[in-house]
Order: sequence, then C-alpha cells, then structure tokens
Amino acid sequence: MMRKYFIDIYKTIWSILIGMRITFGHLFVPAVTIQYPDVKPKLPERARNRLYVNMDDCIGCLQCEMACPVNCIEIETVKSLPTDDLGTTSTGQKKKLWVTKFDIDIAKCCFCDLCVYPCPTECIKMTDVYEFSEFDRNNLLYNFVTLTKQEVETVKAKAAEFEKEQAAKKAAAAAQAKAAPVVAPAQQSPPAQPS
Amino acid sequence: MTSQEIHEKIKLQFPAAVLESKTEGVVDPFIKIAPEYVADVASFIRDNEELGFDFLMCLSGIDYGKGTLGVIYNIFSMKHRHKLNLKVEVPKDKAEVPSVSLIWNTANWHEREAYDLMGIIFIGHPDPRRILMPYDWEGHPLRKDYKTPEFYQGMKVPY
Amino acid sequence: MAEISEEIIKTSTGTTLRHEEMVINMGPQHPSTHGVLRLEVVVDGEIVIDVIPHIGYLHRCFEKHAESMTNYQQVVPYVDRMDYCAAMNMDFGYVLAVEKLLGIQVPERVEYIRVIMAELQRIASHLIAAGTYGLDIGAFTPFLYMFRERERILDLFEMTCGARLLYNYMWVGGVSHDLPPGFIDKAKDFCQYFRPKIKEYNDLLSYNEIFIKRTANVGILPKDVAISYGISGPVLRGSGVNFDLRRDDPYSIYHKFDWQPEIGKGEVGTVGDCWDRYMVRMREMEQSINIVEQALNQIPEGNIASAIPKRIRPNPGDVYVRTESARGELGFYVISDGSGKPYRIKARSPSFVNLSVIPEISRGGMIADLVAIAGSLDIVLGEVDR
Amino acid sequence: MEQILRNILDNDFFVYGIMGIVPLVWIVPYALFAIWLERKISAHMQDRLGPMRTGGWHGWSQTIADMLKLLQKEDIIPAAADKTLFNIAPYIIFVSAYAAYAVIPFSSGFIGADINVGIFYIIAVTSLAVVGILMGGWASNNKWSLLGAMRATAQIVSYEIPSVLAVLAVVMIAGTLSLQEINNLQTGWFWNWFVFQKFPFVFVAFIIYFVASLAEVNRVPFDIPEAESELVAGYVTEYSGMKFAMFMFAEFVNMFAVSAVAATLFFGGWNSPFGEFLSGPIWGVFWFLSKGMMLVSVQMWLRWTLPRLRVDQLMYVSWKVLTPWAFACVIAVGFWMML
Repeated sequence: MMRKYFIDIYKTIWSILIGMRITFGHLFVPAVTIQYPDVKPKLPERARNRLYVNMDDCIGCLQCEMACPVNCIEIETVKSLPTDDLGTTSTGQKKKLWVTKFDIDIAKCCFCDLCVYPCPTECIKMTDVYEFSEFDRNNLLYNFVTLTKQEVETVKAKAAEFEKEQAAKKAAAAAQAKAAPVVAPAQQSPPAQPS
Repeated sequence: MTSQEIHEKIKLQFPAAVLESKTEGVVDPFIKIAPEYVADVASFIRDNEELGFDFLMCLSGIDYGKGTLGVIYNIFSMKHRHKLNLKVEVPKDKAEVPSVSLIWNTANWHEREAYDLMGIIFIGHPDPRRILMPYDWEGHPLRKDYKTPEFYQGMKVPY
Repeated sequence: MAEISEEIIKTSTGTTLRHEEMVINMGPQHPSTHGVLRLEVVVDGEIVIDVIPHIGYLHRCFEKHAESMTNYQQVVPYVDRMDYCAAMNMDFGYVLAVEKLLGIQVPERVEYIRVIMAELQRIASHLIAAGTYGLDIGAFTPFLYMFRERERILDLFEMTCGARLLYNYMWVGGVSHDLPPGFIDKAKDFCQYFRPKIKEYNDLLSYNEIFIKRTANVGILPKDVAISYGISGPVLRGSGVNFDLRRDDPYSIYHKFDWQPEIGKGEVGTVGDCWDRYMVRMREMEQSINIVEQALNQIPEGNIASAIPKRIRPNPGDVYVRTESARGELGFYVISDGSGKPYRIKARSPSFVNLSVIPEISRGGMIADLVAIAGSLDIVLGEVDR
Repeated sequence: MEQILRNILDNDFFVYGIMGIVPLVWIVPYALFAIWLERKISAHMQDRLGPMRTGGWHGWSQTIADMLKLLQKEDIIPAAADKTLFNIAPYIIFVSAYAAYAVIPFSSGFIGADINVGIFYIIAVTSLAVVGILMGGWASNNKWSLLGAMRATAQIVSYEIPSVLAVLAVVMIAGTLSLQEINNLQTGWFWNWFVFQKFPFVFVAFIIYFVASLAEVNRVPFDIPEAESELVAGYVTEYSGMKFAMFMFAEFVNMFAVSAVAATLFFGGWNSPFGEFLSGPIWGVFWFLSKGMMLVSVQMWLRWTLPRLRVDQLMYVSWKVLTPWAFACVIAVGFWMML
C-alpha cells in the first residue's frame, strides 16, 4: 500500500515532466495556421463549392433537377418553335427548349455533386468559389437564365400561340380528314436573341 | 447453425407461433411469427444453449401499408455467430406487440423509437415514452399515411 | 422524470437539516455533451444518483426523408449527415446494403478504394474522439494536435472527392471519382508521418498519470452488460469482447489484410473502464494505418465506373447489412417494394445504442466521472437522433 | 500655495493613496500582457499562431480590444439572483488579490508596507477570495455556479495548509515574517537563495508551495471550480461584461501574487542572481518582475499540458500527499537547523 503511494507520486511527477517536455518542444514547431483572408489555400481540382451553370450549354433536360436530393434547383422550360434556332451546345447537341427559369437556391444546396453527374452536356458544375455569404437570404437564390423577363414573356406567349395553332391545326386536320383540306400557314417572326 | 436449422428449432418449440419461414429466394432468410408469441420466442432463443441469441442488432418498425404494421428483430448470437431475422405483423388499429426490452436491453430504446415514429405499442415496456420527437407531439411520423401538422404549439411546422 | 428523495436529518444539537437530492440539466447546451444531448442528472452533492438521457434535439427524421427521395442514390447525402465525423463509414454501410439488395458486385479497385477511405475516415474519427476526450478531461493541447492530423486526412479526401466533411463519395455500385493522381503517394506519406505521432499522444495524454487516475476504474462496463445492451465497436472491445465486424462478419475485402482487432485489457484499471475504451481507439488507429498501407500497396488498376447502375430498382425484398463504422455496428435495414424509391430505411446507429447504457454505468460516480463516461462512449448526436 | 502643496504631500493619507495606486501601474499592463501571453504560449504549444490581427504585430492589442468589448457589454444580472451579493462578489475577489500587493517588495527601495508579519498578512488576505467565490456562486442562483463555488471553497481552504507549511520552512530558516528581511537574507549569488539551502528540503517545500498555489488560484490541473467541460464555467457562469472581466483580472493578478511570493521566499526576490552584478533598487524591480513572470509562464505551461483532476483526487493530493510532505520538510529543516 505504502509502496503504491510512492510509485504513484513518482509516476505522476515523471509523466508530468514528459508531458511538459512534449509541449515545450512544440513551441518550436512551425505553426500550421493559415492566415485565411490573407493567405488562401489552393483548393484541389475537384473541390466542390458553389454551383455554376453554363447556360449556353444547357438543353433544359431537367436531369439535375431530378437528381437533387434537396430540391434546390428549379427549372422551367418552354418548347421552341420548329423555326427557332437556339444554337447548339459545345458538345454539338441541338438545343430544343427555351430555358425560361433556372434557379438554384444555394442556401438549400448540400453540395453533394449529384446534379453534376447526370448532366448530358456537362454544363452544371461545382466551382472552387467558396466565399459567397450574403446578408440577405434572398441573394442566395441564383438565377442563371440569360433571357430577360420580356423575352421570357414573348417566348412563352409564342409557345402558347404555337400550341394553340398546333391544336387548331390538329383539329383542322381532323376536320380535313372528313372534309376538304384547308391550310393556314402560321405567321412567324424570329425570336428575340438573348443578349 | 444454418437458418434452416434455427427455424426448425423454433418451429419445434412453438408450432403455433410460426406463420411463415423462408430461407430461399430471399436476400435475408426470415421467420414470421404471431405477435403474441414474441416475448416467449425471444426468451427461448436467448436462453437456449444451442441458439444463444444474446445480441439484438436491430429492431425496426415498418408500415406495410394496407393497414398492417410490422416489427423486425435482427438478432445475432455472440457465442455461435449466427443470425436470425424475426418478423411480426400486426393490424394498424390494434398495433400491440409484447415488449422484449427485458430480454435484450437494446430493445428498450429501439422499442421507444418504434413507438415514437411508427405508433406500435409495446406491452410491458418499462418506460414507454417518446424518444426522438417532443413528448407532446401528435401522431407517428413514419407511418405512410402521416400528415405533417400545420402547427406545433403555435409554431408553423413547414416554416 | 427524475424522482427526488428528501429526508430530514436530526443533528446532535437537536436542530434538523433537510437533505435533498438535486436535479441538474446537463445540456442540451453543455460543453461536454458533444452536441445537443440533454442528461437529466440527479445528484447528491457531487455524486450522481441517476441519469436520464433525453435525446432528439437533432432529430431530422432521416428515415422519412429517405422515403420521399426519388431514387436510392439521393439518400447518400442524407446518410452522410448521420455521423458527420465518419461520413465515409456511413456511406459504406448504406451502399453495401443497397448493393446486396440489388445483388451486384463492384469492381475490385472500388473495393480497395472504399476500404482505404473507410479506414482513413476511421482514423479521422478516432482522432476526434480521442481529442475531445482529452478536452473532456481537461487537456486542451492533444485535441489540437489531433485535429491537425485529421486535417491531413481531410485534405486527402478533398483531393479525392472535393468535399471535406460530407463526402457523398461512395455510390451504389462504385465511387463518385477514381483516386486522383498522386493520391497513393500522399496517403503513404501520411501513414509514415502518422505512426510516430501516436506515440507522442500516448506520452502526452494516454499515459499521463492524471489522465489515468481520471479514467481508469471509472464507468466500468462488464462484458455481459455490454452484450445485453447491444453495445458495439470500440466500446464493446474496450469491455474485453473480441468482436469486430470487419473480421467476424466480413464484408468488402477486409479478409485480405493482415490486422487484428484491439481489445481492452485493463492494464491500468479494470477491463471495460473508460481508459480501456479510449485506448482501444488509440490502438485501432495503428491497425487502420496497417490496413491502409496494405491496401495502398495492393490496389489494382481498373475501371471504377463500370458497375454503377443507371437505374437502381431492386427486387422487392428486405435486407439488413451491418458494417463496422468508427463507432460500432452500423446497420441498415432496407426494404424495397420494387420501385426506384426505397420503401423504408431504418438505420441502426451505433451511437444511439451505445448511449443507452449511460445510466447503467454512471450511477454512483461523480459529475466529473459522468463527463468522462459520456466522452468515452464517443457519441455523435447527429447519429443518435438521425 | 507652496504651503498647501507641502501640506498635501505631508499628509499621510495622500502618501498611502499614492502607494496604493502604484502597484496598479504594474498590474494593469501586466494582466493585459499576461492574458495575451497565455494565448500566445498556448497557441505556439499547440502549433497555432494565436491572435495575429488586432494591432498589427502578433495581435499585441488583442486583450485591450477584449477589455474594451467587455466594458461595453450589457451587464446582465439574472432575475433570480441575489443582486447585492452578486454585485459585490467580483470586487471582493479582486480586493483580496490586490491587497496582497501591499506587502510584496518590488525592490529594495519599494514596498507598500514593510510590516513585520508580511507573509502572514498575504496568507490572510488571499484567503478572503473564498468569500467572494462563494458569494458569487451562491448569488448566481445557478446549480452549476453553486457546485463550482462549493468546489472552490473546499479546494482553497484545504490547499492553504500545505502552502502555509511550505512557507513555514522558509520562515524557520529566515527567522522572520517580514518579506523585505527575507529578501535581505538572500543577497549575493544565486546559491544564497533559499530554494538551494538545506537541499533538498526547501526545494521540496518550493514544489509544494507552487503546486498548492496553483490550486489556490484555480489553475490547471486544479481548475475544477471552473472546469469548463463539467461545470460550464463554475462560479462565473452567470457573470458577463465587466464583472466577468473582474474575475478574469483577479485570476491573473492572483497568479502573479503567488508567483511573486514564491519568487520572494525561494528565489531571492529582487536580488540579482549574480552578486553585485546589475543589482540596486532599479534593477531589483527588473529581477523581481522577471522571476515572477518566469513562474507565471510555468503556470501557463502546466495549464496547456495537463488534464484536470477530480474533486476527490484533489482532496487526496492536498491531504495525503502535499500536507504530509510539507510537514516532513518542516521537521527536516528544523532538525537541520538544530544540528
């Protein structure tokens, strides 16, 4: 019993001295702190931070919207008219839809990378931008659509018109099947170019 | 022991309890028993030398839809290193299962969770309180027909 | 609710003293509950009479979320957030469950990558566990040393998948990215760098006599109680049960490596005390380093994307798959109804089960012991409450 | 006019007032510096940098900024607190820490009051802190505060005994209680310091005094009254703003006070370690302050190395380890002197 008492005292003092030696040694180890706003670490190539959408390449396929587990992406598309030329993506795919709404609520985003994987044209991707805090939550709702409000309106109106015409045509065609054929070609104007 | 032998043994002991036993054609073999026998079967398989199921891995409550709830016991034996999946099905309007929390202490919190989220009542549970949801929450969220309440204590729920 | 006993004591001078137990709420906001855990503690002075844990402050109903997803893959980010200190291990368990349900085999390279990641994550998680345990006991410095080491592991992860905490790296049928160029060398460097560090921590903290006095013979969890409570992982091994799912219920390719589980031996106290639980983690880090090094040396070349299914539609059925996460047995019970959506996912989280033993082993100790016990169980509240 | 000035200067109370304020000239910059130093020492021991921004060079003005922040903070008094006690508790603690400086000899030429029971006086006034701590803990009406206060009381009261016994060993050699005289006895080269006399008994007494003083100022490994991982912040849990700053300030003032006493008793106080080299009243201040700061740094060093003890172990250390050993030292020194 008495022996244990002395051994305990010895062990305590000895282990304290060992600990003190280690911490003292670390006084001379260079610090690992990165002085953040002054020094910024280089992020690796695959860093997953803010989402970015390259609208030139977006074909409005809604794959990313479906893949998102937190529903932070909202896309609305409008069918283009057969005569419209929306151009092609950089991968050579022909665009067929007007993307009238492409909102990402980055406040909701969980940076899981699931939306990037299914994108057929690789237009949605994660960038290495990580400094995007805002004072107002609404500023975190990012609009990626390149069309102006007016253009969206026209595109929508035209699509609706076209739809109507198509429906009329169909009806007419149906009627025509019964009666004499009447053709009414639709008057069209080129759509406003997105700036 | 293989699952087949374990199931046979339980069948032998409780011929009336076993409703269904499947070892082939499924990913995990399971045995389905009548709910009122759960505690008896549990204490039998724990105390039997050859079975020795002393480790309850998991206890899950399930809403099968169609008006039935289920409880699944995934049990393991530390001694013999074999597993058993025990299934129980009860009607939703009378979701009562005998508690096994005195047989495996693990079941205590798991049964509370199953009661909390699924609304299965475990008869004979020593501490039948909610565990994850607030004590005054209404309804059991994991049921398939659960509707999110609009207000909880005056606070809007889907904010 | 806690019951308080009250008694009147007559002193020798004839006056009476009222003697009453006190209820203290430890948490939900308390520095040593490792999150939002509330322990309702009945104390008699400094002696703990009873502990009643109240959980659920971090409850997000992950299981309900999982049911409302459109496919199995979308669940992975949610699984990540269960145990945010060991997200890779969480992913691993979930994808193994879904793969078993689907009945698919992943390429060998993927298996190796997964094991490397899971073991690195285990080291990172144990570093947090040991560091915060030192913090609970009052030693601040080891905590920061360990976080520095963890940072290097996170750098490796960031290099691989771009995220530092919640990886969403393991996908059903594979992994999201192949190893980046230079990863293997960097990981080997880390292994070499890390080995001597463990000794330094042992000198600084583990074998410090004050630390031993605080943790040895405290919160003793005997074998049979541990098994009855379904305790798993380092806590179970700390009680002297030689049981590790990586060896005893092998999954993935753990059988290919040369390593052994560490168990508590009661070197400085009784088997199953806080020090044993802590020390099992310290030693497990060394074993994990062994596994990582072997895996890095053996990893084959190959295509990793081949097994990722385009659509995940398992046949109707259910499966319970358990893996050894950093905190113990992580089980996923998955039911499929044949559609692309999971019908029901139940997670058996190790922290949830390990926490339930806390009233059993902390009665009769002091408040400081309660802190030591809670720390040695190494709970992550994200996983307890899910 | 001159007459009035002369009257004022001749007035005893004026002189007392001046003498009372002079230690503050050291204490306030010291406390600000010591807090900064503690941050820096801890940071570099942990491979960090610590405060780097405020004020430019290595964040030198961080503590000044913190003090200004604390001054501006709302002074919260819990509704259920006992307001009077709650308000005066920090002042009592600070006064007890500051009062010790009255008899600490800063140099051969400066001592607040060279009373012949100096060391006795210090031991008496520093134990007043217990009253303040208990008051603060009780008045906060918070269970954690109460537990912290009870722990602190038990701790400070029990650790007074070994520390007094350790001091007694020195007093026996010196044969006086006056601190200035104890200093005068250690003049000369450093082997004249008491810590090296009657080796190793006084050295052990110094270790005992140092350990006990750590406990008296609630530093790691004896910081259980404010153990942040157990008791949130112990008896200061409910304090905020300037009152909290007073507690903090008192802690650092106390740290230096016990270090100063240790320096005076064991390390020759204001004496130069090298005989006549750089000695004299002005250099005396330098030597005294550097010895004190040295011991303060060791306290910080220990704090960032060690874990914390438990309450019963704390009592064990005091009653079963330090006290018997201190007694043994006293007896051994006594026998040695009789030889």
